[in-house]
Amino acid sequence: MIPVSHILFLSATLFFIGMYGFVTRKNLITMLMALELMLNSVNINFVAFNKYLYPGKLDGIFFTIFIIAVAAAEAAVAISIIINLYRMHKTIDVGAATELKH
Amino acid sequence: MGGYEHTFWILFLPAISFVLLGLLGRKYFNKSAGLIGVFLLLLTTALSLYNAYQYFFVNGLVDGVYLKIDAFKFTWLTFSPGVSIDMGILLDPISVMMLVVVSSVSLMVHIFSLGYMKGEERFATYYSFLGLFTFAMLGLVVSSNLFQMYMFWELVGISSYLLIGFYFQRPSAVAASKKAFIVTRFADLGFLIGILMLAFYGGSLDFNTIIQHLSAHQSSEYLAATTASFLGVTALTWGLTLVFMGGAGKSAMFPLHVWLPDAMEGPTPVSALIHAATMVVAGVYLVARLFPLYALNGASLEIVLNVGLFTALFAAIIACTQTDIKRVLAYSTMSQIGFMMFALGVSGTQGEQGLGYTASMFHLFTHAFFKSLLFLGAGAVIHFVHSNEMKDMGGLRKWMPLTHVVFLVACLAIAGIPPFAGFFSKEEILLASYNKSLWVYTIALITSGLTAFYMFRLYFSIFWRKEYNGHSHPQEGSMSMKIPLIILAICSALVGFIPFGKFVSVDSQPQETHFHLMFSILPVILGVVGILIALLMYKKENDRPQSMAKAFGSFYRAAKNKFYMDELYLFVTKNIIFKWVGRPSAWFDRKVVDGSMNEIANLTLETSKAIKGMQSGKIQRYAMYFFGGIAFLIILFVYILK
Amino acid sequence: MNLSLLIIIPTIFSLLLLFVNGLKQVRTVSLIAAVLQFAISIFLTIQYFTEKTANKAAFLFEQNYQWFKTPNINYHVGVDGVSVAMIALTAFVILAGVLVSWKMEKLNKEFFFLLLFLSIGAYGFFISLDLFTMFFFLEVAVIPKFILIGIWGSGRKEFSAMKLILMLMAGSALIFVGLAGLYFNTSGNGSFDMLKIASDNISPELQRLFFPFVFIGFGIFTALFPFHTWVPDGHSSAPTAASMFLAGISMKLGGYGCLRAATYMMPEGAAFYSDAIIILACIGILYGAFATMMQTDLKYINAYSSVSHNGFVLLGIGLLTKTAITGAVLQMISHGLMTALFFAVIGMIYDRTHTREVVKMSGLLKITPFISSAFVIVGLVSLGLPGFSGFVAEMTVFMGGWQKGSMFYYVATIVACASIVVTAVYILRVIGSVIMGPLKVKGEKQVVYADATWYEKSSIVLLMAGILVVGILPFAVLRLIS
Amino acid sequence: MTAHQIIFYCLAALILITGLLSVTCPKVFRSAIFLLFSLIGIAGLYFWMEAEFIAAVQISVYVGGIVVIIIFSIFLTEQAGKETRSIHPVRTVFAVLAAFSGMILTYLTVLNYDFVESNEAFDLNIPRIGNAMVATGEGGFSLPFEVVSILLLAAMIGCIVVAMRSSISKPDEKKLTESITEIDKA
Repeated sequence: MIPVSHILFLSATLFFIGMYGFVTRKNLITMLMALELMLNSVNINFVAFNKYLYPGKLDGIFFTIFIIAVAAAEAAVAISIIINLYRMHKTIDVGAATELKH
Repeated sequence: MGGYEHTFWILFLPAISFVLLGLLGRKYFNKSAGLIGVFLLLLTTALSLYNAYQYFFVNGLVDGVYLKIDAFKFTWLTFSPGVSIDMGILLDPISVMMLVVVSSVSLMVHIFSLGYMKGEERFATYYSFLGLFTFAMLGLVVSSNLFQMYMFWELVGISSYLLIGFYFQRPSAVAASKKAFIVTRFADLGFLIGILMLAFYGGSLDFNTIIQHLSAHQSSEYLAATTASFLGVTALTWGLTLVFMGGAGKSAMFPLHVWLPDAMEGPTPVSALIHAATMVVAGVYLVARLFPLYALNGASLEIVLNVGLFTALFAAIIACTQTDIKRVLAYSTMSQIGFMMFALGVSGTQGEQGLGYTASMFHLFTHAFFKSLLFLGAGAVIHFVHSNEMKDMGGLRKWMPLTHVVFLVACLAIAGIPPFAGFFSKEEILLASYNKSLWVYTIALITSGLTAFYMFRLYFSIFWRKEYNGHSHPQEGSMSMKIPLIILAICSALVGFIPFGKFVSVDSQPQETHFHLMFSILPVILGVVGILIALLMYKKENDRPQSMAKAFGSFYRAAKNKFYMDELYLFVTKNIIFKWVGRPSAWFDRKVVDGSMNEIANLTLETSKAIKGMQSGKIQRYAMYFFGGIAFLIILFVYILK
Repeated sequence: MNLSLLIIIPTIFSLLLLFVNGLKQVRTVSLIAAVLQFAISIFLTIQYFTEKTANKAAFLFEQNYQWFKTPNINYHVGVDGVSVAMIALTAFVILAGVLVSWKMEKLNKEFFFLLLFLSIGAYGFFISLDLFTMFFFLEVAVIPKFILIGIWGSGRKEFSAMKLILMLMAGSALIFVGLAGLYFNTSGNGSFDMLKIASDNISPELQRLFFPFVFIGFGIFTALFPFHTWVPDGHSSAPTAASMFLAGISMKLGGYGCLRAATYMMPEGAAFYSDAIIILACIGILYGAFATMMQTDLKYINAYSSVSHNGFVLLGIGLLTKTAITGAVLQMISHGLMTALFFAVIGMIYDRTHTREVVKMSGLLKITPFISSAFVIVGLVSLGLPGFSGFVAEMTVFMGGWQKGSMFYYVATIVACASIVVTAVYILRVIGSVIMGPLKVKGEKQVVYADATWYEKSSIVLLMAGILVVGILPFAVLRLIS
Repeated sequence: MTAHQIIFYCLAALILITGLLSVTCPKVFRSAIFLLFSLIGIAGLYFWMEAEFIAAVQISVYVGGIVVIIIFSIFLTEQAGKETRSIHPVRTVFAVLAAFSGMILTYLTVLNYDFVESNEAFDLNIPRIGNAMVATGEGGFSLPFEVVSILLLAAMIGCIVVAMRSSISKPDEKKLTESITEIDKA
């Protein structure tokens, strides 16, 4: 029997791998991928909690489903922005995307 | 107490003169302003005289004393139950006497100014200021309330300020007016605090009530005032001394005298009225008014005595060395007020012992006449010579015979030569001081001799010494200038014969003034000697004065420079107050207080700039902040606040 | 007497101003508004006297309408003697301010609009019995000042406007914290009603906690040391009428607030902090006076002297005796009139000489006797000459201070007394160099040698009349405010 | 060690290794492929946890949808063969440190917390999910469902708008940016 904490370790590690990627990558697409990893690690947590701690309920499952839906939408929007950015600056380097500053 | 309704008008008429001429005079009757002023003052003087007649002769003595009468009184401002400023008119022998003195001298000055100030652009303004002064001074003398006196005291001060600075385009006049007001204001600070103390312990501001409360040895107020002490001195002594400080400022007692000589920058008739006859004796009057308290409190009376005595001698010495005739007169005034002051200092409260009090008031009375005469005479001289300096004068007796005669009368009066007025009053003072102690008497005698010397030095320098060879042609003034001189000369010669003790005495009971023939010989001889020395030195041009000055050496130089009092004051104000208090506080305000406020603002700005730097637009940096924040929250909530 | 008239009339006229054009029409409308306010305030005073004899309530002419139900905020107005006096003061200053600005060239419509707007705030503040309403009107009276200084000012006007508004806003913030504290600690559901809060007897600990907020907040308005630094900058940059308002009324908002919102509602808090207030007030008095001595700009001189004079207000409030508080109120009235007059005269002098530097001009009495005489007289008022309002007020404070009867209060009173000498020094220095002496105006070419015009004269006479009434008939004023 | 456990650790190793490779691999396309494997591994984990429905969603949405979009975008932005710019080594070190310290913090937190595992059976059948999804009462998720659908709609519209506007307003924006920078400098 695997204790729930092991699954949590797994998800935490995955989360920080994602975080590392998010922080170190310069390319917007790879940053997006790191983000996906982080979202997935959260999903693992939700499912694990639901299964091991509150098997009678469905909250964790639903969170997972919604997160997946939102992630899909987010990925779509992000990709459209990235492509847009690419059209404007001919690059998708994160350093170029500083319009937010203004 | 009926029959005194007219006293209200004594005060009110000069006030009308002030308001009327001040508001409308300049525009509508600049030329006739003088006549209006004179007319109103004439009425005032007549009323004062009538009032004196009414008080002393018609109502007269009741059970052997002159009563204190509240002719008029209403509550002006209530501070707390019992303590209120009342506006009132208090009639007692000294106030009735002062009413006469002030209004008649003021009238003389009003008349004299008709000629003296003729053609002046601000003629009406001048008369309105005179009206203000007269009103304030009359209000001061009839005050029934300590605070009322303080108010009129201030008003007198401000009218003096305005009149000294009347020639406002002369920087020296402006400086003098400023100095006069600030020095007396500083003294008034003491007066004010003294009033607060007396009011607190006396439980009232009314003169009679305060005196009643604080002079009864058994009363709770007296006990409270004498048991409370600060620096080992009782509260009562503190209060009285502080009040005396106010009086000393106004009366130009050492060391608060520095303003008086400079005040001579004002028009000469003003000097005659304010800085010789009336305002400067207000300090004496104040002490006389509170005399029962001073007499009971030995320490403060001692201060009055010593300050008065020292000033009398000090000023007389300086007067011998000055060359500006108005300054000589100013120092002589200081010296004479010193006489009055120490006469109060040697007085007791009852009967014969109260001789000093009577003598002081008597001297105040006679001095008002001969000193204003001296000033007006000097004014007449200055008016035609256009200079204040002795060296520009000399030999004027041929040109101005009338002025010469009246000046001589006044000089004899102040020198104490019988039968002129000064003789009688000075005799009484000397007698009173002889009764007190020998050294007081000695100093008083020396001062008296010096007085004769410097007055005749002045007299000979102006009227004899040499033939007049100035550019202008001195001549006698118009009638308006002659009449006051004549009237005052007659008064100076004759008022000494008034049996003053019958009217004014410390316990309001008439007293016989005993005349000691033997006793009066010594002072008269001294006076004559003084005159003779002056005669030798100044009648003809010679080099005796120079050799005399050389003989005294540095002492002469010090006296000539007024013992460097002005320099001392200048040092204190300029170098200490301005440099070490004023400038640092201005600096402190701009740099430290305001600076810290600005720093707070700057800090906000800087912080916002720093935070703005965080808003870099770099997503990854935001992510780091985000994770850092979460880590912080986790640590905070899971580990620290568990 | 409907107190709301005091708010309604300026509101109507300020709206009316928006529909008229040209300087002539604008100033006529403003003058009518100011005169109407003046008439109302006089009428109110008379009404108050008659009503007071019949009605013994603490506040007269009360009106109470609900404003916001849930947080229990009411439009609750009413007056006692102090507020009546303050309202009269406001009417005086506004009328004089309109007269002084008679020739306002730049954006006159907006200028007069803001001036009337300020008066709404001031009246509203003085009649409010609900703390929230009071706070609301306080802000109404603050914000136009920023614009007035920023647009019509002189010198470093943006800086000064910013500084003034930031400091006053900081004060407001403190006040609001205090008021909220009171609000949540009243019995029942929380109330901003002053009468209720005052009768609720909030516990001493809470009073001690909230008193400093309210007091320092209002203290900033009334130049409490060390929060007075907005005064010199703000005053010196403001246009004449705004300076008059700022010093004449705005600083009184603070004094009134200290009295009404802080001391009246938290007596125990006031007693606890009394010594601290006295010390700060004394520092302000003496130190303001010394700082004034070194100033060379006329407006700075008056601004610093305002710091010094307002110290008397705070001292009176801090002493907490009846006499002293009466003195504080008298000083508020006196200083309001005096300083408004002072600024008006300084403005007139500036209009002629185009300089405010003391050293650059002298001997003005020669060319402008009326204005110069007014300057001398207002100087004398400032140094506390008997017969004028300043004397009455200061003496009442001194007397109140001395009657507390212990060494600490003696020293405080003596320190305060000492300021009258320093005041004399700086006032006479200014008079001596500006008004007296040989005539000269240095470095300015377009000097206009003309004496006062009718509108200047009337504003001077108006304020002077107020000063004299307080100075000569203090017993009448005392009957009103005691 | 049971097979159950062994499978878990294998899956964990797969997920972590491919995940790590995906964030470190310099070539963009390759890291997308590693991401794909990682996501598949996570789907496997869901199977392992008997959450078959989630696993299916994971595969269809992530593996079939998102990763495909990502790969498309890589092609569209001509990044396929490119290597990403390497970042400053100091920042890498800091990022590693930050990640490790975060991990340690999380581990400690997890270790210190006593999870009370329930013994109930975990029954996740699809009809149950479907019913809960549209139910409005207790335990129903119809409101979040609606919210998510609106979000998706908004996201789609947003995508279209963003993609459309760029080509039209490009010059204007540049101008705007310039003027803003000028103002800032001033």
